[in-house]
Amino acid sequence: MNPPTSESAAHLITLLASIMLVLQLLLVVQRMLVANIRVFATQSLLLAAIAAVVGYAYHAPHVYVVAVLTLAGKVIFLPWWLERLVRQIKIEQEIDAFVNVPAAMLICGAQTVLAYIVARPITSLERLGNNTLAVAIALMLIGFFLMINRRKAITQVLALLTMENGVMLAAIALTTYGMPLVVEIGIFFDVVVAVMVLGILVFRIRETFASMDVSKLNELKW
Amino acid sequence: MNLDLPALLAQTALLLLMAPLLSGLIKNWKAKLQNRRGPRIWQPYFDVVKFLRKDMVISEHASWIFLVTPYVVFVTALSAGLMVPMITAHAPMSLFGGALALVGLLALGRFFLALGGLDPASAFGGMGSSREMTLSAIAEPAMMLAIFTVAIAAGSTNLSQIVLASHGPHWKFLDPSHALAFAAMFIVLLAETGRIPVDNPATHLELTMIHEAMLLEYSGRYLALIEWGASIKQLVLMSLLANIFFPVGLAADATPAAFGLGLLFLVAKLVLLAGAVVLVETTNAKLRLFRVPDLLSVAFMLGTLALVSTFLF
Amino acid sequence: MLLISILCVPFVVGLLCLFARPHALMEALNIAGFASVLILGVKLFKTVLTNNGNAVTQWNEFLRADALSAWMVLLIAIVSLATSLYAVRYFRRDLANGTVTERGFREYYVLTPLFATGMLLVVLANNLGVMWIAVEATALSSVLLVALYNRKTSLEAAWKYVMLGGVGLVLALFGTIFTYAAAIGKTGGEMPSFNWSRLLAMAPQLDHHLITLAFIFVLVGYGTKAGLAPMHTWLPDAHSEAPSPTSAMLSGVSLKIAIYALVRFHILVTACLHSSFSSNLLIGFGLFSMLLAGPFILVQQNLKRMLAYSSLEHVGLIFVAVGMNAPLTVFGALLHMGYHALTKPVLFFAAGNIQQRFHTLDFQRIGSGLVRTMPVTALLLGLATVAVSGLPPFGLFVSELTVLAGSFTSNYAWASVVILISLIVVFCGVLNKMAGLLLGPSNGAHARETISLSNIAAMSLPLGTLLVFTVWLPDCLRQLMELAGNIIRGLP
Amino acid sequence: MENLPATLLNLSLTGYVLGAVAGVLFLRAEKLANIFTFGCASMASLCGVVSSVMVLVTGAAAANQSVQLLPSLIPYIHFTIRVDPLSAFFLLIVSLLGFALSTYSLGYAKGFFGRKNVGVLGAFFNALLLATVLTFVADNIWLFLIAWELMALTAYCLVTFDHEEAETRKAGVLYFIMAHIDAGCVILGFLLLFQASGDYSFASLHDIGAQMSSGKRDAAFLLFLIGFGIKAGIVPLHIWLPVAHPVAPSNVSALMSGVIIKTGIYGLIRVLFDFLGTPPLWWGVTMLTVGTISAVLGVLYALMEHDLKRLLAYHSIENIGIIVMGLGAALMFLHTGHTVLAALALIAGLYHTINHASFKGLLFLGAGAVLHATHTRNMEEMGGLIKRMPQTAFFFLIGAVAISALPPLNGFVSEWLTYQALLQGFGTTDSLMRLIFPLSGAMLALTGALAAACFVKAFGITFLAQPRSKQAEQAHEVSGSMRFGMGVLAAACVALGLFPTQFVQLLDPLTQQLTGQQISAQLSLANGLVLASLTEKSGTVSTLGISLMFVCLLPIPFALWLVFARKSKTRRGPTWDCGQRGLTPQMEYTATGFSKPIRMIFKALFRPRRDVQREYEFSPYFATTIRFESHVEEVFERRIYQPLQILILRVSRQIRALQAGSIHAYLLYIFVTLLSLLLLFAR
Repeated sequence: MNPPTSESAAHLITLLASIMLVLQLLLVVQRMLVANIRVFATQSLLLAAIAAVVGYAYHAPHVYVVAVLTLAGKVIFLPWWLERLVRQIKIEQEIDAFVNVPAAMLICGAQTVLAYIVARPITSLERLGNNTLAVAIALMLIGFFLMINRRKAITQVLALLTMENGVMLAAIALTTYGMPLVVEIGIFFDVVVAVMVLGILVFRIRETFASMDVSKLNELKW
Repeated sequence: MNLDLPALLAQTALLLLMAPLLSGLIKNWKAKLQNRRGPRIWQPYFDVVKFLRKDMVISEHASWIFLVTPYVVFVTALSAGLMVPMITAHAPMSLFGGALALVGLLALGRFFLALGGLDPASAFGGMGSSREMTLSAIAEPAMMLAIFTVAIAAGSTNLSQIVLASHGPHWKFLDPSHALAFAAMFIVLLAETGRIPVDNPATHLELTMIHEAMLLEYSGRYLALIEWGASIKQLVLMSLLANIFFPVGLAADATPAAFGLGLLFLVAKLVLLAGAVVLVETTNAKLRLFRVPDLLSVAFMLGTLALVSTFLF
Repeated sequence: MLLISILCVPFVVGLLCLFARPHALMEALNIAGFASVLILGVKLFKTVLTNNGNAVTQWNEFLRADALSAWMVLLIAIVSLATSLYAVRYFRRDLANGTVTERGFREYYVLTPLFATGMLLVVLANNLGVMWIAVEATALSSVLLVALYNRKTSLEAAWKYVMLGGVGLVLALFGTIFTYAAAIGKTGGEMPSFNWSRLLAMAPQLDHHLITLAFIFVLVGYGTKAGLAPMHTWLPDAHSEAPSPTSAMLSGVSLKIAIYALVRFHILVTACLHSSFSSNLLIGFGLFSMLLAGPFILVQQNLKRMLAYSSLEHVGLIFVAVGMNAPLTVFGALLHMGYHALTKPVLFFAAGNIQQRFHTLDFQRIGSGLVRTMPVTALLLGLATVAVSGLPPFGLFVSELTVLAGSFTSNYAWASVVILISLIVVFCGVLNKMAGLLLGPSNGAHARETISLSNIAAMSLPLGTLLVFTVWLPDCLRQLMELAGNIIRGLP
Repeated sequence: MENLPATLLNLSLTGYVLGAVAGVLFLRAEKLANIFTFGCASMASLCGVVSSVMVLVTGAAAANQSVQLLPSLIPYIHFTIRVDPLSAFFLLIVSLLGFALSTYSLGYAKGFFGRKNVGVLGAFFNALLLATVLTFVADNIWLFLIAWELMALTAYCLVTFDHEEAETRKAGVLYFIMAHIDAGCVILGFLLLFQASGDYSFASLHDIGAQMSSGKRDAAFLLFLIGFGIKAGIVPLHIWLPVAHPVAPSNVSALMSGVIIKTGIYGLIRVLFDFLGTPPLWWGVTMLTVGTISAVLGVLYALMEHDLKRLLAYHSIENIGIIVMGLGAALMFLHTGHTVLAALALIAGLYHTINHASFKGLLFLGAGAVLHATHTRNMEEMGGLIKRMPQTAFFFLIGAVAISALPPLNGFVSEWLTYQALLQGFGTTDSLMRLIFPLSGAMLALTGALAAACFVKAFGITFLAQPRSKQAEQAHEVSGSMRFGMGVLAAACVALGLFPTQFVQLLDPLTQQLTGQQISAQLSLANGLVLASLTEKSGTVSTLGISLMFVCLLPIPFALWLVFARKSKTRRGPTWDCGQRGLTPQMEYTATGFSKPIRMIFKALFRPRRDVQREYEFSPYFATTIRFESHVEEVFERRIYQPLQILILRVSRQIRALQAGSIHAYLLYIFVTLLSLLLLFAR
């Protein structure tokens, strides 16, 4: 049986999850690249915290592993690596979006509502916190939207990573224990490798196109 | 099957001998109506004999098709004639073919005639062939419809059977379908025999010739055969019209008296028809070539109406 | 041991190539590696058959091979082998031209075995999470292959491939987690297994809402990898810009791996929901893919892009066939997977020859009359075109007709009309383009092609296999496919 | 010996395979390839002729069983064949024509030596014959469809044999696309039947229509009509036919026009009479109407052609129309339960089928010989060939007379039977529908007369008068094997024309199979001399009798000559030239000029457009050069197919905009898909 839900842990998790969502919205608004990376790092930190809380509250030691991995990978390594990349390729700091901020906010709001609608029938299955699952789905959807809305390659990578955060949050929220450890570790390394591959590509694109604007990648069509 | 050899011979002779007479009669009457004296009724016989005696010039471009054509025209017209009941209801060759074979045989003659027109490399011949084939093609459906009307009523395509069936109690000329079919057939007759308003048999003006244009290179006995064949064809079609639609007086039994009576009736009917043709020819002007289809489409409509009316009544 | 060795052989080959110096050694390693995978694959398939259809498992069911997996292993092996044969000549020539750098050359020979390893792991892994990881691994290894030429366009293609693929995979991961979550609390307190076989065994107890949600995410996610419209947009770019051997792998098997993953979920969902929810979705997306492929092929200007769209159409057909869930359609789908895997590489190989000769893939710039300038390539390309258009004497005719016939035994007879229409439209486009390419006067200036024996062998091997298996389908293969079909249809 | 027909058939199939293999083996040795491929084909088809005749004569219960040709591929795919009377009849057609064509090809293919690969031609020729034979004898859906598609494929390869010409490639593409559409329809139709029967064998499909809902039955009928109709070339599905047939090598054109399009007829008969059960009235009416329209439009378009092979191709449409008329009438009779009449109409259709195969094959071979000799298909550049190629001309004339339905040749006989069926149909029903019989009969008459006009033109312009070009002037008679091939078909035309009653006996097992009636005895009178339409009273004809009559009447003109004209002299002179200085070929009537009256009469259909350009120095009446162009609109191509093609391409280009290269748009597609799925299903 599941261990009894600790009230305060649940509240804490909900709070942390909500902050993750807020940070996600901040990402949508934020136009500075480095700042974006740091917001992402913070968000990942919150994720690690949630994992730690879960591990503590539910006596699931191996969730600590997830927390540590997240901390090492998504809070420290990837942001560092991405910032280095940003410095290396000397990208302009401005990022132009397709949709202006108010409209983007509206869309994000709608997505959050949708996420709640989708998550509602299954909230009963959540092991912790209210609406953590909804937040996870919202994170994923907004991350997706972010990806569509931004022109710079590196922001798209970042958006992908926030989606990944959403997935991890869902994994923790839904399954309590997280998934089998092999899978967790595998997923983690895959993500890291993915980002590095992306980085290589970003670098090459920057070299070849003298720009980071992916909307200029439109030679292949039909 | 028993071949009635005397009847066969008699009808062949009748066809051969009567055909020029009919042509002569029409020419003569036409002249009379136009206030001319005109040629004698017997003139076509003399023409044929004269042509037969004459020397021939054959185009150096012509091939064997040109030489074969007169025979084909002559023989097909004659064979077609043997399928049509003339004096008795039993045509000698009726077993070998009925209305459809008759149409086919005439078409075969025309096919070769048109080829013969093209053969000597003259522009006139080509023109004549082209027009002849066109007009006959659009006359064909009307003719078929008219034939179908009577064939359906008789339940046979065999001309003798059609005539016999019309002897029966159900037949009456006043039947609208018969009247309409007759009208259609009459128009087709004008077209098929090259009469005004479709073609002018007397013209040799380049632009108006149809039938004559094809014959332009023929001379001597070949011309004789073709002309004779043409007049046989005319006789065949007219007796067809006469006997299918007015099957009166056909010899019922094989007595000389009945035959005589039959012959008399045939001649009378042909004379009447010839009169009608002459009347039409005299009172109308020749149509422009591209007007002819209008006339033939009238014939086609008449044929259709005839069919519809068999259905209605 | 068998399963592990199947996985290890290509993996080790990849690692060895990292350190091997001589070109010939790398090539030989690749060929030998894939040849042994093929042999092992045949062995696996025999084992599965002798096991009476029971799955071969290893490492406490971590690796599991049932008939479906065995079938996929065979496909992967044969396509990889043909590709490695073809690659020899291709990359030597590229290297001589300077089209590809020494580093790129090595990259290819290292990454391709890893790519294959990933695909093999997908089909052999029992754990759905591991399966996801493996799919991700195939994506990552192939991205660099797509970008191998380092041209502007190939970078663009790689970027689109990795971004769209990445998004797809995140969604697929979401779905995978939901699937796992659906099992929690149904196992009586134990931690539920993430193994597909276990999940299937307890399928009816799984949470319906979560499974529905999971399938949606998995469908969009793996559907992106499988090239289901409208998530297929990366496909023509990646397939056309990759080096031809990679295109062949991508089109020949990589797509089918994603199909495989999706089908595993489809089996689970159907077993759980007892409804045609997933079937309907598969059919809907499959038909849409088929219909969408047509217009693009009709007005296509690039040879390899046309081939890619043709793959889109075939993927759609496979999905529709699986979705219809009748014995014949599923059998036809498996058959189709096999035949298509044997056909597409040949087309891409031929396209590779053409590209190396004319340095373009644009139909207009290649011109016409390939039968004169490149007779051997043209002949093989022509035969493969006939095959891919679904005409006898090649197998795709049989498989397509099987699917169509099967649709009339299911409730989806109407779908066959759509299938036929799209097949005809695609055929019109392919025929028009190919006739213009192959036939006609040649523009003279070119000398006759020089073509090596290995090139011919690489191209005739799949085509010959296809022809052999069309006129003679061994009983054992048929049994294997029937077993696999039963698995897909959720029968014991 | 009981299974001799089956053995012979197997021998024949093997022969075709060997021929195809020989073609591949001797790719580099054209002389060997020529001899072996076409030699094999002629031997094989000879076996086919014997086999099919044996089946038809003996009624051959022995041959009427399924035979496994090869081991089956997958449990449900069997390669079984069965030669029932219907198959045997079509086998006879393909083998007869195949024999004539193969011998013809022995000479014809020499024209390709050094230019094209004869091995390829021979291999595909054999493969096409093989596929066609398999189509006719297939005993289950799978084998039929495989053969059907193989036939389309090999025919495509043969059509594009001369692929250096852009016209040929275009024609090939059009042909193959239409063939593919047709295969699609046929597949769907068969699968509808399969759905009802649950089995693929033809035996299980017999009368399956009775177990189908009427909606599905009608759908199947329409699918088959479109599918087989495309193959047969009925209007308005014919557009590929006049394009594809002419560009193929002439032996292939003959095969395609003579046999391949008959596979459509075979399919229609097989499906409508064997599978679909008693038809509703509108099936027959539709078939009859479609047939009539095809016949009339086919011949009208043929008249407008001055490309000899295109002209012949259009005539194929016409003749297919006539065949379909017979089938349509038969269907209507089956509906009303008049099985005897149905048998009559069916015989008319079948008779015309074999007739068309023989005379159209003959005409295409003649055209091929002309092409061989003059290297042009344009009639305006021919003329005078009768003196240079007398035998070819003679054979062509036989074909021309036969196709124009003139007595006493075979075209006349089958059209006569069609007329009879139509006429007797009038009495079978009281509904207004019966008017369709005489009206289509009238249209048949129009068709026949126009066909005569067309062949006066075709023969006259091609063979008669002065040569219009250098090539025509230098033409020479073709080789012996080519003349032999034509001779065989000409003999077939004459034989089928003169001995209809004997031939009709062969059809007895066939009508027994399809309508349950044997009527050859009713059709024969006077020991087979006379062909009667069921009874003596309802109409008789005797082509043999007519020919005898010709012979008997011929003495009359000779007698006249003896009596009157023995002294008259004959001399050759120039044609009358109106006093000009000699006729030149330019003054002859052209093919275009010949058909002008018809073009004008039917201008509502043709919408002729002409374009005259004069160049002159002083006054337009003294032109130095005149350029005259005349076009005829192909109504279906211009009004249906072209707009459709343009529309499809335009829509395709618009759809293409979906993939315009923007990764954001691509992401959006996925996003929208995900959102809509979530909204739809995950609430």
